[in-house]
Amino acid sequence: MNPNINDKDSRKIVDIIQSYAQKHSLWVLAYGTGCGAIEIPPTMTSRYDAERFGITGRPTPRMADVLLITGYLATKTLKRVIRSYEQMQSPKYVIGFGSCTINGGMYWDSYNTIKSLDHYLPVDVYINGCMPRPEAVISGFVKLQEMISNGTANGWEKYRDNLDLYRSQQKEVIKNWQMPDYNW
Amino acid sequence: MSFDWIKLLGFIVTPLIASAVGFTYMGLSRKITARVQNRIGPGISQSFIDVVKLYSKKTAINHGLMQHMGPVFAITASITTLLFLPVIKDSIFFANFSFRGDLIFLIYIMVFGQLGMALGAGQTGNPNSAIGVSRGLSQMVGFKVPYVMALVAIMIHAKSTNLQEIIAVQDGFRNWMVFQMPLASLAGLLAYLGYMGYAPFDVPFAPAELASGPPSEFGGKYLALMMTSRSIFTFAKLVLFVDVFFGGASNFIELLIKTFLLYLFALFVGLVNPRFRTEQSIQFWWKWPTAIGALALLLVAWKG
Amino acid sequence: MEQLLNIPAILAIAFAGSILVFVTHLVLPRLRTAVVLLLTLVPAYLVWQLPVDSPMVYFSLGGFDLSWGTNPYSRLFSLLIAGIGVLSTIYSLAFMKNKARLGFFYLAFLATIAAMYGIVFSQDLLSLFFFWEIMTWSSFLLVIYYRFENQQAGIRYFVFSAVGAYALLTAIVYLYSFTGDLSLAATFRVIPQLSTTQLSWITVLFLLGFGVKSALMPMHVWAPDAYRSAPSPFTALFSGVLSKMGVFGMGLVLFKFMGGLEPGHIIREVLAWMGGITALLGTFYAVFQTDAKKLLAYSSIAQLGYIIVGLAIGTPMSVMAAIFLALMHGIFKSMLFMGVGSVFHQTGSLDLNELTGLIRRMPLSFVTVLMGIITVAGVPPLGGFVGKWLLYESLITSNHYFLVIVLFTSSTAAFLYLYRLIFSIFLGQEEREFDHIKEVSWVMWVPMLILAGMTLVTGILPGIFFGPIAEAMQYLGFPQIDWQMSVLFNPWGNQVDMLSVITSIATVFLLGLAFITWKNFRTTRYVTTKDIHTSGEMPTENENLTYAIDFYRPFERAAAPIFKYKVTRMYASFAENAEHLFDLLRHVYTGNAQTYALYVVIFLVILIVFSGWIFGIQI
Amino acid sequence: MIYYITSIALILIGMYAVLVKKNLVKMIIGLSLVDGGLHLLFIAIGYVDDATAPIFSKEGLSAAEMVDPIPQALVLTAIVIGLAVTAVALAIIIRLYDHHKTLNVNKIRELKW
Amino acid sequence: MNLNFSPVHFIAVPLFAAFLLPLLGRISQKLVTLVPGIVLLYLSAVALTLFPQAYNEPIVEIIAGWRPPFGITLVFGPLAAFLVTMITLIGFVVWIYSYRFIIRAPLEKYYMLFMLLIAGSTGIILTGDIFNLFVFLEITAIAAYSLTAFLRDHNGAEAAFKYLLIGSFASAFVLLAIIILYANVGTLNMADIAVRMGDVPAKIKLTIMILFIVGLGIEAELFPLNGWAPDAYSQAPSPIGAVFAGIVVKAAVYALMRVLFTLFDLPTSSHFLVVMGTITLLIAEMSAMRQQQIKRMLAFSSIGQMGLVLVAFGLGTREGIAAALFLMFSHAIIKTLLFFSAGYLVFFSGFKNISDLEGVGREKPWTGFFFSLGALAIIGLPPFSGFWGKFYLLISAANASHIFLIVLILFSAVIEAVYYLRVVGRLYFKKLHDIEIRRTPFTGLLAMGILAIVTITIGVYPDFIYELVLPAADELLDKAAYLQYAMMGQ
Repeated sequence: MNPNINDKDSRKIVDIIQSYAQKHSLWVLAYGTGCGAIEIPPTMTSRYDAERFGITGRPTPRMADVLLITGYLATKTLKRVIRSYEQMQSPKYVIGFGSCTINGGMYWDSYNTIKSLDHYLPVDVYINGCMPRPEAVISGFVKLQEMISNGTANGWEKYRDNLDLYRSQQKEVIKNWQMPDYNW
Repeated sequence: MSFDWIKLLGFIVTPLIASAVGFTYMGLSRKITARVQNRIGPGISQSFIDVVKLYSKKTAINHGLMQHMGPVFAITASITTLLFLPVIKDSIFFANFSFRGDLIFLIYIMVFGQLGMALGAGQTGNPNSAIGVSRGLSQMVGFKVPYVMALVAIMIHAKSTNLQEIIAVQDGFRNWMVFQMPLASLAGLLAYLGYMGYAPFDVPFAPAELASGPPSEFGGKYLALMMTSRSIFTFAKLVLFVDVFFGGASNFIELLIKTFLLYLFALFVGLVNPRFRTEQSIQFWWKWPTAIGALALLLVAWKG
Repeated sequence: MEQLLNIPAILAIAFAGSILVFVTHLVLPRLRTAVVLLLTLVPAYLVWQLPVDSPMVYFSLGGFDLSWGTNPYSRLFSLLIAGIGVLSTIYSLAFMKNKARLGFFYLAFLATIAAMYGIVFSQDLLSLFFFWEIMTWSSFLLVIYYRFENQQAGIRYFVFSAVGAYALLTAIVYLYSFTGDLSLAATFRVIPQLSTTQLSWITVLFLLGFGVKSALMPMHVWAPDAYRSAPSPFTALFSGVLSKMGVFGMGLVLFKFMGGLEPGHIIREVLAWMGGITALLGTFYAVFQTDAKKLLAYSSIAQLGYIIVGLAIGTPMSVMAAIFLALMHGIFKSMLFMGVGSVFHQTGSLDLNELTGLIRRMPLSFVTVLMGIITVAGVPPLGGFVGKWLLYESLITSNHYFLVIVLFTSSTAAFLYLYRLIFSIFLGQEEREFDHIKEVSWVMWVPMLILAGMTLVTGILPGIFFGPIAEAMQYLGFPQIDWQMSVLFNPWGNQVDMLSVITSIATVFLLGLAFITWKNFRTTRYVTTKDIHTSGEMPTENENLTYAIDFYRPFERAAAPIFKYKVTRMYASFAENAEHLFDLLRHVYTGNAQTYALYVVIFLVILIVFSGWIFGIQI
Repeated sequence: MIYYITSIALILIGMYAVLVKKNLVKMIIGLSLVDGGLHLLFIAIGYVDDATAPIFSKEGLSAAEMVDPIPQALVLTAIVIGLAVTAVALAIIIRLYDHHKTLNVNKIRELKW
Repeated sequence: MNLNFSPVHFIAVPLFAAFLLPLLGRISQKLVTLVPGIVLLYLSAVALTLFPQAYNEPIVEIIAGWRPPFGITLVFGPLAAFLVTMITLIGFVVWIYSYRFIIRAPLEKYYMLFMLLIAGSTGIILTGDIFNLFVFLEITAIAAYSLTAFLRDHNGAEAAFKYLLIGSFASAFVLLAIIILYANVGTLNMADIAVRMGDVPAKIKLTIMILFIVGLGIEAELFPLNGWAPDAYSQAPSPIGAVFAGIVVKAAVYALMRVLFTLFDLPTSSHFLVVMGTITLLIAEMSAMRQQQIKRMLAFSSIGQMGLVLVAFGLGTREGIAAALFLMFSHAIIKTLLFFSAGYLVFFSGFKNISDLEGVGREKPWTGFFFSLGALAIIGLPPFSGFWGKFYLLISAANASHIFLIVLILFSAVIEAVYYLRVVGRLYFKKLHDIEIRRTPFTGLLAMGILAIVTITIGVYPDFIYELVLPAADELLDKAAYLQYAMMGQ
């Protein structure tokens, strides 16, 4: 449908600037879902200083670019995460954090956590480990930056285009769906 | 009135320069903050990158008309304020409307944007925004008292309400208002801290508890415009304080030095201080700065 | 014909009109609207037609020579009355639709307007007082229009008005004992011959009388409740115009009567400070109101404080500022009360804690209130700024430094309540219970928008008011004042060119608006106010997240020491003690016949024993 | 002179009765005493020693030989009035007694203050 | 058609009617109610006919053929004409009100006493003879005692007893004064007394004057002699309360003033009346403030108004007296209106307490309206007549340099405003108690309407009355002229 705006073949100066800016200014919605949130403070503070890469925390999803899922997601939490994701402005990216987001990790047979985040939200980058060290986190961000400049970090477009699929998968686990519909 | 093309150019270029300077200062402030916190910190251009990124957002959320217009109000006020400020002494290019740069007019036009922003924030329906606005307006009542005292004392001292004439009075290093009227300047500078909104007076925007307060529902183009406005406004405020207390600037370099030093002052005070609660900061301003300002006024009145 | 259509005709039509409306309501309720409209428009038109110096009308009543006439000063105020009077009447047509006792309402409404015409046209003190009192009781009737809850407010209003009016009356008869003539002209002639003490007493009494109507602290106690209680169309008139009658009188007293009171006289200074404190405290009280009309009422008190400061200072510029502010206040406060009244009309509530998110439902009312609050705040480019600027500049140039600070603090604090007003009513979360609310009918919003337009016009071209004000000030004894259509001067030679301001603001604003609308136009999502960031949580339908209750709690905590003393409580304790005293005194009437007989005998004995002393001389 | 003293004494006694006695009837008696004293005083004023009644009973009676007729006429009127008042008063007292069952003036104090 | 009216009719006709009424009562109750009306209408007509004449040239009527100073005269000068006209007109309005309102058993007694009251009051005003004045005073008083007790409840009797006791004192003192006066001057014609007053020793003169002040002051409700007034006003039937306020007290004040001005020149030389009037005013208004019963409140208010009248008289200037007369007139009108409407309100609700009248004003809009109008008028608001009375008084006080007095008067006016508005407020604002609202006759509303129209008319155009009171004031002040015509040139 829509042409990929971040296409690296695009030679328009505006696009280059935009892509550069998006790459170097990643505002993170620090949404501490699981135990992984404990790794965020060291990442941000003096020792690892993620702000070097233009990565800063933002308190509201309206301002944020990156949704950081830091660990396992209960179905109850998933609902909030989806809502936060839908409140973010495109282009937006999701980083899955730790093995729980990949396959459920140690919660693989839990009755109320989700197994694979990718079924519900379009994850751009997974950082594995339990927990991933700050170095790994930063590495994941750098990977994301690369993807942005390549134009491959297009999870938000995937989500927009396959909304029905995602929605049906989300509704499978979330029984009391009381959210306004994400209309585009 | 002959129409001057260079003036028109001035009208366009001044805001651009102002926002460039403003963003640079914001970037510098982040860098300095990082250094103080023993971090490396982002590059100086980080604020530019951020705002460009925000402009490049593909979607936006709109809660209603006032949210739509709030940032426009803000940028209108910022640019109008700037246009009525004598940015550089005797410069035709930067003069704009400043030959009529009346101080009281400036005080009022500066509120225009804050009012617009507050309205926009209110429209979003987010309780955090309203709390932020409530705190911000309350604090404004606090610091406006010493602020106006200082300005009135200076206006009376200079026997003028025109900024250009006030600058003209401060000809030469020793005639800066800071030295002519130390008390008024002290009160004014304490109020300036509140005006800049850094710690310890940043409770309206406290990110951790209020989700950044008023702008918490703004994103994309709205936040971008707001940031642009904020950069211009920061610059305008700095220029105003430089003009009033530090004798203005006769060239651009001097202006940059003076404004940056003033900016650093606010920044460093913020970096080493915790945050006041709203009523604490109001009461702070109503105590010492107000007393100092009143003393300054009395002195001026006594001198005649 | 020209002779016929002068002041007596206007007053006769206006007063007869009020009765006629009452009769029409009884006889032919269908014609009521037409009659009301006709009987407001005709006098207003005639007032408009009056020449600035129409011939004086002399007549004699009750053994006194009275006269009516116009001068530039009274013409200014008569036009204000006519303008706001007509607009609020039109507004009331829709607002009061299907309410009970409309005959009574319009009787009092039109009588108030007529009495105000009478006040400004009076050229003698007796007719001034006569119309003053008519105005008082007719407005009192409207204050108590909604019967149940308003008795206290009404009586308080009336008692304070009575005290004020009697102060006025004392001054008038005291003055009369020197002049022997009630006409203003004769009074002006005699004034210079009075001693300073006498003059001061007269001035103070007059100011007391006029001060009550213009809600000067500490005589303001009646105002919030009275403004709150009256029906909104009348509150618009009440606050917008009726309170200006006090200002009108003060102007007359301070400049025409008391020419001997040079600027800087102690009375002027005290009055100015009272005005300043009124402005400050009125604003502070307004901040904590939870009732929209009460908030506006306190705001009114505060704004009148500004006007009084300007009048009291008495330099040409400050007087100009004061009169300009008076006219502006007439416009914007009427408009705000109308706007809030519309909300009340549609929702039935004035509670700021309850109302929320009406902007989509009542956009025109919102625009009105928005323009109103920008004007009240004195933010350029609307008209409020002009008045504020003139006032501050005049204060600074006339060495009233601390007064400037007081006023400035007040006007900064004004943002608080103004924001609260517009936020609580129109902004914030939209509620399901207000979904059915519609915008008011055009009969109501047209007057509101006309006034809103006026604020913009006066902001850009304040000269349209400066001209008449300059003439009025010449009448008041000031020298010729230079003015320009859109440039403000101060005595130090500085200027503000409103045209460049509006050019700059309009250009940037339109460009900005165009940009932000154009950008992402197709991809902007329009959401409800329920769709907000609340840490991922979704507010349910019944959940109202609007932050409205105790909106300025931090400020309240900070300003708590200021509110420790309340003047209302002082009056209450005074009244209580007075009643106890009265109770004590009436125990003289013991109810015992013998005691009464004893009184008679004792009285007789006292008279006989002390006859020489009591009757002074031997007869 | 004795007339004057007597009449004034009567008046004072009457007043005493009115002011001190608690019984309604006694008070009314006091009033009557005051009236009587006044009437006596009035007559006494018109009285001329060794004069005849103010009637031209014999030829050549000069005015100086008669007592002053006017006080007598007036006193007559006053007596009538006093009588009427007393009558009304007693009627009222009866009414009061019917309701209050007492004649003590201190107890009839429903209307006060 | 020369009907040859004479001032004698004012006394003779009602007196005759009073005697006739019990007889008529045997024939028809209808006749009993109608006759007083006819009498009062006739008297009003006479008064209005004689009015211009009296203002041109005072009429002096000789009774029984003796010329003054020996005979009894009736002096019908401007002052008397003004007051008598007022009394007859008020009397007529009271009759209209009573016509359907007083329908209880002893109708003929009521109207007989009413007629006596009229006869006595006009007699007080008209007579030129001081003993006659005493007689008329007593006639009025006895009629008043009886009317006070007219309603057969114990409170009425109590009030009447108090009135009677104090009233008897009054008559005793007046009689004593007359006795001493007669002993010293040897004449009873007031004009003649005034002429001969110069010979009387000062001490005796003073004593006489004090006795008169106390005696007549009781009837004129001077503080502290007015203990009877609140009780009597509140316990008498409402129309009679109006009569007390509008007629009886006015006559008594006239008598006091006639004595003080013509016989003693007191007011022009001493502030006694001003001081006493002010005290009366203040105490009465303060007491009124705290009343629970509406009619008792009106009574105190009435006392206060009389205090105002006394103050105005006490100023002793032409304007002052004119103001006093204006006040008397306007007070007579307004207080009558108030008593009428209050009577109706009490009648509706069946209770006298203000708290029981809550909400009645809305049930009975017209009565409530008239009460409110009367309240506004008596507070002294334009455009009602009360305003002009107060204004004239204030003007004359200011001209006499009594600024403090003005303040006190206006202070009392504020108190007045408070307690009247309280009542008005209760009439309209509170919920109606669970009481049965009775039907009321229309005639009362007619009477109230007439009074309301009069008070508004005078309020808008006070010249009507003001031009009448000025010559009357002149008469009271110009002693020489009075002596001249009262003595018929002798």
